[in-house]
Amino acid sequence: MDELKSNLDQFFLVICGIFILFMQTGFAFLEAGSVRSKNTTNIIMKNVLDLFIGAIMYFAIGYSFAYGKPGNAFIGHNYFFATNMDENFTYAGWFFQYVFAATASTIVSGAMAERTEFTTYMVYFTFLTGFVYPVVAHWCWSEVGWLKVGMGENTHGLSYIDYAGSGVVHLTGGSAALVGAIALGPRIGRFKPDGTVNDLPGHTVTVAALGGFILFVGFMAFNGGSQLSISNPGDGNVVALSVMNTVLGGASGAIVAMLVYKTTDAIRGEDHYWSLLITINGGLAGMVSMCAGCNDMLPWAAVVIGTIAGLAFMGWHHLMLFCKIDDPLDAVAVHLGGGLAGVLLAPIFVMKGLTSPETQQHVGGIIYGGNYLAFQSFGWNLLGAVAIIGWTVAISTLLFGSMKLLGVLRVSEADELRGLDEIKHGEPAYPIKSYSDQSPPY
Amino acid sequence: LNLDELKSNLDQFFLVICGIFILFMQTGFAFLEAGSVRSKNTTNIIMKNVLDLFIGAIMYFAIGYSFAYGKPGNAFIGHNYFFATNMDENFTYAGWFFQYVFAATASTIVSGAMAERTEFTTYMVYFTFLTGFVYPVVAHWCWSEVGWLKVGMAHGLSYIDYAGSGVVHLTGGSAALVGAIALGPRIGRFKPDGTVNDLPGHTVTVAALGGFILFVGFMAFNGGSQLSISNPGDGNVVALSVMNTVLGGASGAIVAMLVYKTTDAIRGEDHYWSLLITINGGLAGMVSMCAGCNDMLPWAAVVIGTIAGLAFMGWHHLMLFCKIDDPLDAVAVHLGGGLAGVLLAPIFQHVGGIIYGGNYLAFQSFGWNLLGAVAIIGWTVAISTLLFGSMKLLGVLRVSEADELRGLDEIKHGEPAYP
Amino acid sequence: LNLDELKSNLDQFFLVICGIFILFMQTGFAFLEAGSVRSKNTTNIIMKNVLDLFIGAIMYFAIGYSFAYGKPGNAFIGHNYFFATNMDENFTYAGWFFQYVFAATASTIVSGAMAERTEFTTYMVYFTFLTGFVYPVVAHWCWSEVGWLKVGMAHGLSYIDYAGSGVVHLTGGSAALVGAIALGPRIGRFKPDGTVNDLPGHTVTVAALGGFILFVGFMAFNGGSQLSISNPGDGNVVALSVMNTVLGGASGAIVAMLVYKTTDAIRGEDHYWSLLITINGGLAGMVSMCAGCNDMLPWAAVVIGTIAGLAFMGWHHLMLFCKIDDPLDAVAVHLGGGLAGVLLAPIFQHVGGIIYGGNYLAFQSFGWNLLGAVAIIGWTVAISTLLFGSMKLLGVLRVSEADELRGLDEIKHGEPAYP
Repeated sequence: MDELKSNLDQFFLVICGIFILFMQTGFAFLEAGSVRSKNTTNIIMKNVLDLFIGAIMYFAIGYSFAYGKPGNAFIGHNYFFATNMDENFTYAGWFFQYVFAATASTIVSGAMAERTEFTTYMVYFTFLTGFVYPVVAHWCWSEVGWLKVGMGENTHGLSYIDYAGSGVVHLTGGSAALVGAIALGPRIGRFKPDGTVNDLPGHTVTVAALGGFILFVGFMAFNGGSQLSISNPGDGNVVALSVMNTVLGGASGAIVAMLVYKTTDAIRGEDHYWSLLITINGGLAGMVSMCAGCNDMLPWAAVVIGTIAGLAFMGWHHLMLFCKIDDPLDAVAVHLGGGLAGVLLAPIFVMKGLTSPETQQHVGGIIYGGNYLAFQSFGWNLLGAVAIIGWTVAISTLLFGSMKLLGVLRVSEADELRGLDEIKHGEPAYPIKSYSDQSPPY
Repeated sequence: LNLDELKSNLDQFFLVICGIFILFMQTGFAFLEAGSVRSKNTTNIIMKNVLDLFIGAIMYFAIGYSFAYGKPGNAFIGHNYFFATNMDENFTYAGWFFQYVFAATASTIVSGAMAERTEFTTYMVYFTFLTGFVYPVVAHWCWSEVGWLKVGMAHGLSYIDYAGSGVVHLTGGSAALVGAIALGPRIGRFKPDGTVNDLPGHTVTVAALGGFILFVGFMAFNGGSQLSISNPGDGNVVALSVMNTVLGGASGAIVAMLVYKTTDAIRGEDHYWSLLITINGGLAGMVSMCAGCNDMLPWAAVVIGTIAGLAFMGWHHLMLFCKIDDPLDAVAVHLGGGLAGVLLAPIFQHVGGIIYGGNYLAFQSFGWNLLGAVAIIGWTVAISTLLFGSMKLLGVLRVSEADELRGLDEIKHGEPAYP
Repeated sequence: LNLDELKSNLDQFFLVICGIFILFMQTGFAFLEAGSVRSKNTTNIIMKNVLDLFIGAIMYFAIGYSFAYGKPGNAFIGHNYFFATNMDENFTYAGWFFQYVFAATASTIVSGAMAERTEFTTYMVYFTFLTGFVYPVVAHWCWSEVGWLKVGMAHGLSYIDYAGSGVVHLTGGSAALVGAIALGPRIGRFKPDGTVNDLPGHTVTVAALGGFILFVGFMAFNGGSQLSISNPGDGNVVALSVMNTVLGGASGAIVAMLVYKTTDAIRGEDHYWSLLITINGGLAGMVSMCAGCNDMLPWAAVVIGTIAGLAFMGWHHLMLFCKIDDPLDAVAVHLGGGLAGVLLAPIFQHVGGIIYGGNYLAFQSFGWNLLGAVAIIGWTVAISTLLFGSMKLLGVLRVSEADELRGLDEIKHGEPAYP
């Protein structure tokens, strides 16, 4: 029976992991559709390497830093190159955590699209998957991580609440993306000399929407699978509730973002549109905000948090433009905006929340419990968010800054204007001669 | 006990995973439709499919699930669980998710038939009605424990519709038909002399992508409809459903392909191996499997799929003959395939159908399914006529001629699909 | 007992879900191929992939499954279950579905190598043979309980091929090789002076979409090949298979990318980071994992994937050197990767391979796998040569020069992909 349960849990992890792996496809095509046709191959190539360099790095060192046992409060240090691993369960765990790591890292390539040097990209990506993200995961999800453990015995069961990684995955990815976009500077022509924004639309909405749809599907497994087991009493309910809340949070985020975009433009007296890309990104932000606490909140709370995440997305979207930071994918607004909303709102809306060590009772979030520990929990999540952002921004600044000083961060102006596909990859995404060519080639 | 909890978890795992695949079918519908419209309306149709997901979720959360499965309920409608309140924690979240993806599927069928000419805000209104009210009531009749079609009249009589040939596809197909009629054809669809003018979609690749995804999703749509995996025999039923779905789709696709090729050849016209006809034939075959694929031998799946392929071609030509413009053939696929499924299932059922059983109850069962089909179509057509008719009278149903010619992407969304 | 029924259900659930993911790989193949041909042949290649699914289903239902797993059977072929009759209800439906998606995968490999110049009806004929006869016989040899490669000669000797590096990919790759040779290169593929003329596919985006879907599907392809999840240790094996598949693919992709870049740099030519080479290298790495990923440590997966990446580049250049035109590199990926997998698995097996065991049986096992590879290639090449050779003699294998230049979409399907 125990063996059956163990098998069942691993089956669950593997299947959810496959769906999450599929999210890489989603990111790849959301990004591919959102860049100009001259950089399509380049951005897809980056997403392919996210998968594959990510796998090698996570195999070599990443999993060890995150979940290696023994480990200290800051970092793990065992299982390098998958050695010393207990056979039972760790392979499934590796796979599941690996797809999370790939997700976190892939967020960055969107914000840095269309102007990053390819080899540079491979270097920073290696750092992100192999070191930056695993350390954050260790802090928050490993049994001995300092955010997970809380402050010590005097803190009465305090622990950082982040079920599926609003903070661990999306804040990390979003912060690195922000630093990258700032370090690179905007694409040529993104801002006019008078400071107004110049639209550089992606080359095909269809492909971007395909990516969005795949991400919506994958998020169900991302949040549902984060329960990590299905054989313990109550697991099924938690998984199902997580999925339901993810749908509702995404729906609220999408609808709110769509309406805000339409009405603000209408109020300003400009052309006002039902924007598909804003709707998709709003939905993603809503789902991102669900990651922190969707396992433990009633559906109405999911609608409320999704709504706030949709508003946060629009706020970050405008803030980025106002600061003249060029993020072709709105990756920062979606993942940093949505993730921050999730981490901060979860302790407010959770039903059960933390467990008091004295009474062994769930104390609830601020709304349902409202006692001292519930407020402490909010503070601890706030601290967690600050720590994650601080760590990621510090390392990223070091990394991108030194690359910028070395002059290897950004491609030359000529290359940027011509597009990276021909120059770096020799494979324009849509070669002219392969269309409607009905004559012999020579 | 321990084992019972494990079984409950396993069943919910099953529902959630199958539900995720069915959710993926929305992607399939979106791209089948996107590829089948002209490039100037691509963003518009994808936007509609995104909102199908999201407005659908909110409506199904607010009222839809309550009308369909709220307990207590009467024979006509349920009335509890509004805004997911009062829900028993155990199992209802998984149930909600699984039923929600079904509701989204039913409603999304409509946007295909009404593509390229519907006012966007109007679309949001009718869609809200469909997911929130029209479909849930049908689901209540047929699948809730107290629904009148489910309960039957007596003697174990019950409406047979395992995965919704009727509940999902007849409902969606009927609403699509009314919508297409109310809107009238796209500009230039029919020449002044009455002949058909082809308005091909802008990219076959994208349409085919959608078709492939739908084929994949249908496996979970029909397999998952067993609703549990932990009870004795569940595994066999799920596997049989999936196998039959493959075979039904295969027969439908091959038959439709051959019929299209040969009828044109006989008429002496250019005759082609049409990809889109093949894909739609396959979909019609899978739609027809929904009603009874859990309880029929594989040979019967081939037979029903073949009939569904023929039915699809018949409806396809009938629509053109009646000058009803359905850019996606949604009516032919879902109404044609769904009707075939509902009517043929009681004949071919392995346990007690007309062929294998042949007693009085088997014939009664056929009659009850026929009544069910009539009831579903009648209900949906009535409400849809009211809805689309009043919108038409108000003049908000269809976009202006200038907008239609220029395309909806630029005008409504400011995002041409291929700038 | 109750628990046994639960385990049976769980195993079937596992097979069905993995099968659905593998079915999704058809979508991957379709779009990898669609993106890699010129726009004038897009509809044609997608149509072939749709029919792979559907004709494959009918053939595998009618005869394929019977030849492969029909009981009783002899060492060479099975002979029962024709048209799914006489099947034991318990489990065989799930088994049929899972084996069917494997058969469809094996057969679909061929259409890539023969793209852009094959007569459509001819394609349907050879495809019918492949899914209905050639592949099922190989599967019978290697995976059925009584197959001669499976049974071995003595002393526990048995052909090692967990998920089909040999059964699926060598079979598909060999048939693809024969097909590509029989057809000859596309017009303009090789210049009169013998140098290679690039005929790039029309959209990298679509090809990459296909590649991504294949990567995802391979997880279920290799993980699902355990065929059960309820027995002690199943979970570990499935998870290890998936982990190794990721690592093998990663090594293959990175190695192929670097080799392509550096060899061109050394030659002093323009040197690029090629996306399509990277994707194909990753696929070759995953193909090579099929044989033994259930029983090797992760470091071995990295080693084998690396070798597979090199093998892919070797086959890629060999094909060009021999002036064989394979638009998709299907031979290099599946024959190259598959052969590497079959030969390396007995060396790196954790339980009793040459490295960890090193006894007499381990070396015998290597010899037996070598024999298996030779037998599979020999069988497939023999039948394919007969098939494609006779078609060539009849003059029905290849389309006319005029049709090839104009493209197959308009002529055969009447549906240009981008009207």
